[in-house]
Amino acid sequence: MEWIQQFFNGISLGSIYALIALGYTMVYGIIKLINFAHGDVFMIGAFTGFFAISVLNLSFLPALLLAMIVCAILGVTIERIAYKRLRNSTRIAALITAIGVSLLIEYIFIYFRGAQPEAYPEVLAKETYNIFGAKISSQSVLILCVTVILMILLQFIVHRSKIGKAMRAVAYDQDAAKLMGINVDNTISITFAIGSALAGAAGVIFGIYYTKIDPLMGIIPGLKAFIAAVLGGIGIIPGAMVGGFLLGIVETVVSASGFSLWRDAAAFIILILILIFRPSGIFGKNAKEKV
Amino acid sequence: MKMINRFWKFMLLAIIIYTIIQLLITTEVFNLFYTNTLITIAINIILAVSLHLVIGITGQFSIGHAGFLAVGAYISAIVTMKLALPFPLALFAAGVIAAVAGLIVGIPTLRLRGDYLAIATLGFAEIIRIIFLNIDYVGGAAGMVVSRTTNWTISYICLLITLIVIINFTNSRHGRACVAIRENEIAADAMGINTTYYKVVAFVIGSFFAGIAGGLYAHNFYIIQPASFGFLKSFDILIFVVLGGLGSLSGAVLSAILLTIVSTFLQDYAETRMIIYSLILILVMLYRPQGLMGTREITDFFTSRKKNALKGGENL
Amino acid sequence: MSTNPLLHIQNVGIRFGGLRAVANFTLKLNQGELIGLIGPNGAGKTTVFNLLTGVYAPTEGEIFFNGERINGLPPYKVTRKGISRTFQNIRLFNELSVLDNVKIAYHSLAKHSIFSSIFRFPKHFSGEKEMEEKSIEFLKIFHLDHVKEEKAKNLPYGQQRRLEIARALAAGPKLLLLDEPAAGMNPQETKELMELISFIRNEFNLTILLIEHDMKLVMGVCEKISVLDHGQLIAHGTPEEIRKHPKVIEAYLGEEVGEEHA
Amino acid sequence: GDGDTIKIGANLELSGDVASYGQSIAEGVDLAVEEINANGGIDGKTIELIKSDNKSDPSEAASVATKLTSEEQVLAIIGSATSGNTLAQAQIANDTKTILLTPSGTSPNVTVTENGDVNDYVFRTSYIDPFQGTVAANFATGDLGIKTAAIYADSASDYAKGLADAFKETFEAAGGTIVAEESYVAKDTDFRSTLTRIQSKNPEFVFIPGYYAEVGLIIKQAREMGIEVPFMGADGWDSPTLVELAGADTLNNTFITNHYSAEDPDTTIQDFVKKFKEKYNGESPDAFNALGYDSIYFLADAIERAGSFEPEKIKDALADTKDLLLVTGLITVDENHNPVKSATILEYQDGVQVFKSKINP
Amino acid sequence: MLKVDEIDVYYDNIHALKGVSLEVLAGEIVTLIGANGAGKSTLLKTLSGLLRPKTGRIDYFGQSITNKPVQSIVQSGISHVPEGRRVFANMTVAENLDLGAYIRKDKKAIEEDKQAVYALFPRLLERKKQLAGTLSGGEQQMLAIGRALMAKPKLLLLDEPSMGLAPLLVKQIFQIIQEINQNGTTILLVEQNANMALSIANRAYVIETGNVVASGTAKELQSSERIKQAYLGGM
Ligand SMILES: Nc1ncnc2c1ncn2[C@@H]1O[C@H](COP(=O)(O)OP(=O)(O)OP(=O)(O)O)[C@@H](O)[C@H]1O
Ligand SMILES: Nc1ncnc2c1ncn2[C@@H]1O[C@H](COP(=O)(O)OP(=O)(O)OP(=O)(O)O)[C@@H](O)[C@H]1O
Ligand SMILES: [Mg+2]
Ligand SMILES: [Mg+2]
Repeated sequence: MEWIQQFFNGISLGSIYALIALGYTMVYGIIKLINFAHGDVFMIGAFTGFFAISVLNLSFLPALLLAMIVCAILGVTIERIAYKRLRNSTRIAALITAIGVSLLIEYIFIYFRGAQPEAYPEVLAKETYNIFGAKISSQSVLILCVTVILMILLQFIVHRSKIGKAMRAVAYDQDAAKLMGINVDNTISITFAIGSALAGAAGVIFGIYYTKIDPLMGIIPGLKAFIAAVLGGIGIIPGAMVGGFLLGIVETVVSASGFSLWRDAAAFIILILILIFRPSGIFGKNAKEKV
Repeated sequence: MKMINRFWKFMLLAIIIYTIIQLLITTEVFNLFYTNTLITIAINIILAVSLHLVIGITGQFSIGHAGFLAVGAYISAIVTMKLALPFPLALFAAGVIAAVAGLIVGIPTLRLRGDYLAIATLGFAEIIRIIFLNIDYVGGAAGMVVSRTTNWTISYICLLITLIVIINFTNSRHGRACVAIRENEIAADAMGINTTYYKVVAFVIGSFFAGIAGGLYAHNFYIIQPASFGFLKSFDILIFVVLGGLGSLSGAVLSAILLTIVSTFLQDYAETRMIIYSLILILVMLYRPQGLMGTREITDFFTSRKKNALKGGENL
Repeated sequence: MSTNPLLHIQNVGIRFGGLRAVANFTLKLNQGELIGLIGPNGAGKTTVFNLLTGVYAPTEGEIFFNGERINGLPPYKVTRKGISRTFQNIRLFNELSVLDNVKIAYHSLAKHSIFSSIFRFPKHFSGEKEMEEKSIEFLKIFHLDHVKEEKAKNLPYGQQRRLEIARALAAGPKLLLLDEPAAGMNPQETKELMELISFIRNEFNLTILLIEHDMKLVMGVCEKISVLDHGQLIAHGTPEEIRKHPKVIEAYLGEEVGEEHA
Repeated sequence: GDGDTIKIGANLELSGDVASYGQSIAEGVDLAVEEINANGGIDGKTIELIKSDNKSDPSEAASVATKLTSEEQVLAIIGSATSGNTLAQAQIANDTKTILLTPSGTSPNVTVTENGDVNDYVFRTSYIDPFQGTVAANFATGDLGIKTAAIYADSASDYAKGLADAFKETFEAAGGTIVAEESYVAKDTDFRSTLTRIQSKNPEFVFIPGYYAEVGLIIKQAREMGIEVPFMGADGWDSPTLVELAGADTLNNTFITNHYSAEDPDTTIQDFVKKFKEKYNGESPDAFNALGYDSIYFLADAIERAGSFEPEKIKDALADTKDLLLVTGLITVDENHNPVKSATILEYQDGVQVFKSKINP
Repeated sequence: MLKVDEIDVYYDNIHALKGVSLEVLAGEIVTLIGANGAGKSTLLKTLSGLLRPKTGRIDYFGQSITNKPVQSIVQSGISHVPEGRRVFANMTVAENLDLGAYIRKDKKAIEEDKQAVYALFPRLLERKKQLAGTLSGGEQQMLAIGRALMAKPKLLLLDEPSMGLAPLLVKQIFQIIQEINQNGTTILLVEQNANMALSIANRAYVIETGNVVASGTAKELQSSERIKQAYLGGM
């Protein structure tokens, strides 16, 4: 029974990682940028939700929507101001900028409100279900469902819709995409908007589930989500989800075996092992350059 | 010979710089604080230049350099504090063990490319940190108290050795092999270069000097803790290299100096220091994405060989 | 055919997923020969080069070079055994000078160790000097010495193609593989290239395997031609034989090829 | 210092991992300095406070300390919040004869080196970790009559480790059994897997030395999973945020040891709470606020008693402090430069800290 | 139809086109020939909006398109098959063709045109699910042309379509170019294979280091001694 419970624990944890990783992987997939600020957009989403619920007295869904909109706008703004100019420079320059943006968001936020954490109000009634003697909360189930639905939705957008094709075209060759009549700037903005909105949603859900939010809360989940995305094959949407679950389960198993201090190390070891045997992640196609 | 001549010019310059600074220290024009800042600058230059060899020269996107810094710091601290052996030996041991760590990390990860390599190196650095966190012998989370033995002279000597080795390596057929890997790995392979070997060599040399820097670091700051070697520290080193200009050794040196000074100066602006720091990062990248020096070297401004494209410092 | 070919490709093949890019391919090259490899786009010509140079390991068959089995060796080892190549899509070290591009090719012929370089032992200086001198000699042959300090990416296309050949030669091959060296050249430039190929072949005592779609070049310089289609050899013979070969005409040349360039 | 001012440095964690502690201390320090200066300063000299950020990093802390001692030539340094960052400055303080007073560095070896020597110039305002751990264990075995306990400690802090060790020693000495010893890492948010493990061992009591940010979540998640036994912690729990995070109901049946309680009716305390709320928009002061505040008064008292601004004399005066009444209690400094003072035991009832008992050393 | 008037184009400080003027009439095949690096590709990129001329003017059906964004130029009926194919390697052949029709909304007609492209290049039909990046050079070239046709252009800019193609295919491609032209699409063709280009073109321009140095009907140029010497292999 303990282990069934641990499995559920792992899935719940993993679906949070997966949720953040979806947006990460999406942005990465299109402009090949490790958007380190993604975790901070997630943080802003969490605080927007907090503000919406406790100050504006909104209920869950409107708060979620508001957070998603705010984050979408923030994401697009970041892209327009900080990343757009760097499209033709090295990836590493863009990465450093992303680190800079991440620090800037964190510390501007701290400058204006301080670093102290905030407790999330309870907006969703919480029930606990018993499955095979293990307990699982309604919130975990909700997160799991939201993650799976968003994953399917995203996969559909990127691979079936017209805008998705445009995104992938832009991802590969911006000039050639332009020649198809694609508006590259708008396509990238849409990508950022979707990715950031997802981060915002993840922020609110994280807040509700874990109840604690603070200005630096995005760093660790951001990093973990990035690991999850890489595990699954970065840029690949179902990969992000599977990577998230895998990471969640591995971490839980390690903690449950009494090695909680080695949990993060275990996460990285799994990552490295998978990369050694599958250098592009679980679902990554080994994109060896054709010679 | 021209090359030998250049070496002595370099040494002469090095000795002059040393003498001036030493004079300022002994006459107490530079107080402890300035001296300390100089030592920190030396350590940061060593870190920047050692990572420059991996990223700037060989083109391998490693973002876990702090891991090797940690290995060097802990090993040297164990040698002096627990084994009570002399400091220079500790520094050497720090370099060697860090190089071994580099070898262990490098062999499996360097076959990865781009962002996958980046995250794997970051992962290894975190693993190293967590290992120290879990070893009670070195104090676990609380860390290890280390007595201060690093001084300006020894830091400067280490810095010089680092520069000479890395510049000499870069300006040889071996350095060219590394640059070839950076430029086009498939073509380098087709030219008979054992790409894996050179990636690992560059990585091991880089780790060796990061280890030396770790030894200096540990004996300069009184205490070492796993928390000081997290990924943010790796990013700091990465930032030196990128801000200076990828592929430019003097750029890495210059930005290590500038950023250390900026960071020390900003101590007085507690609340806003991170905001200013991050703004500097963003603005430099937006307006000079190629970094302060681009791929040029300081010496390019003095010599006529402007088009010499192989970067990493002039021949010594 | 002589009994002891320089290169002997025996029933080699490779699959990519479901696609059999090369199948049951056999070819012998004797010392000093210049053979053309032609065939429709996607026939598997470049893939043959990739198999020869170790970029891909064949899933079937064997490759012997100088009597040694080389299939499965990594590319750098193949190069050291004496096979070097150019690429269909130019792969120079773009940010490096023309001179450095050639020096890099000398890498495996030089002997000075990492230690002697780091500590600047005399061996380092003599080694580096030799590399530099030899590289410059090469550049002279290819009329590139006047641009030796230029970055490779700043060269005009034609010079880039020549630099790639120069670089491949500097690695000291016995067998040179050229993948569409005339692509993107106009007829005049192609003519000059033909002269260059003949020249280096004699000068360096080379064996050459050449992929090219420009029939004027192929027919003009090659002694023998092999034709690939769908990964399989469909014909092998002298240019005259190939020109008239019905299968080749059908799959590759089309009718009345002779007249077009006449 | 020269002229009419004395320079006091503050080497605090204003950014980085534990920024909130450094910032809290800074608030308390600011308030105290303001008050003292408004009342004419110390022996007629006003305090010039030089606040520096050490980014929660020991190497930065050392660099800041070097700067404060050599550039600014401060008389004393307040800080840092954590033991590690304080230790990084200990040698500098001794070498440059600068008083180093940490408000909240509770690890014993801050003031005493590994080989048992006392750091001449290093002092602290808080009591040390083992004391709180011992008090908690005695309370559990005595007042609550507990036989089996689990420990769930923050592994990333020496503070929590010190508490856990002391608790374990005292608890086992009193005949109790520790059935589970688990750790978490600061900044974790999901504790369910380890809690599931603890739950399977059925302890009667769980000791959770750590800081409120994680503890709040631990308690909440534990109660959700149906772990209903009493929990106990220490001063690291003390923050209004704990109540918000865990929820008022959830927090019932939990206890802490603390330096002081903002709810304590004691007049010294209420005075402080009032002044603090006035300055900081009604914010209720936590223990770090109080310790920061006390540190300045602790130092000021010593300077006055020393009747001199020479560091040698001030350090002796600090070491000789007896029965000084501060917000966090009546303190007497022992031979290891540790203040001997009382600990308060509080119980959470519907989100409010209720005074349970005061335990003297 | 298209009138280029004295345009100057720079790459940073490299002056790539120096006051180039030319004209393309509706229904024509016009070819540009010139040595490597003469500026032919630069001209095409400027026409499709990927580069901006510093001075000068480009008129299309009497209206200026000089500084219009690429997508509106595509929308107005100019399609550019870039040098080096530039197919979307990570997408299938079919998806590449779909993207060619990105600006169009008429789903049924798009599907018909796709079939027409497959009919033109049966190899693409065989490989329609294959990722474009794994196609051979020639296959990619077919895809690039097919993709441009999917936009139903009025003016097709072709940059070295025969590069790297087998002789049979070169012939096919030239035939297809003529077919496309006969179906009403005007064509501006850049070619190294000057002989063949001139044999199907109505008129031609010769570019040397950023200047138009000669122009005339294809026949005229084919018989010019100077052109023969420099570009046609001296026959
Ligand atoms: N890495 C790969 N993965 C999948 N298919 C491949 C790969 N490399 C080549 N192919 C396929 O193998 C076939 C042969 O390709 P190859 O590049 O050898 O052709 P080629 O004869 O050189 O043609 P071209 O003259 O156009 O260059 C093609 O159909 C190509 O799509
Ligand atoms: N992106 C660029 N940056 C700088 N210079 C460039 C760039 N692209 C082209 N050039 C330069 O502009 C000039 C014209 O180049 P362009 O590509 O238009 O020539 P081309 O006639 O198409 O030659 P080719 O036959 O080789 O395709 C050349 O000197 C080239 O070096
Ligand atoms: Mg090919
Ligand atoms: Mg061109």
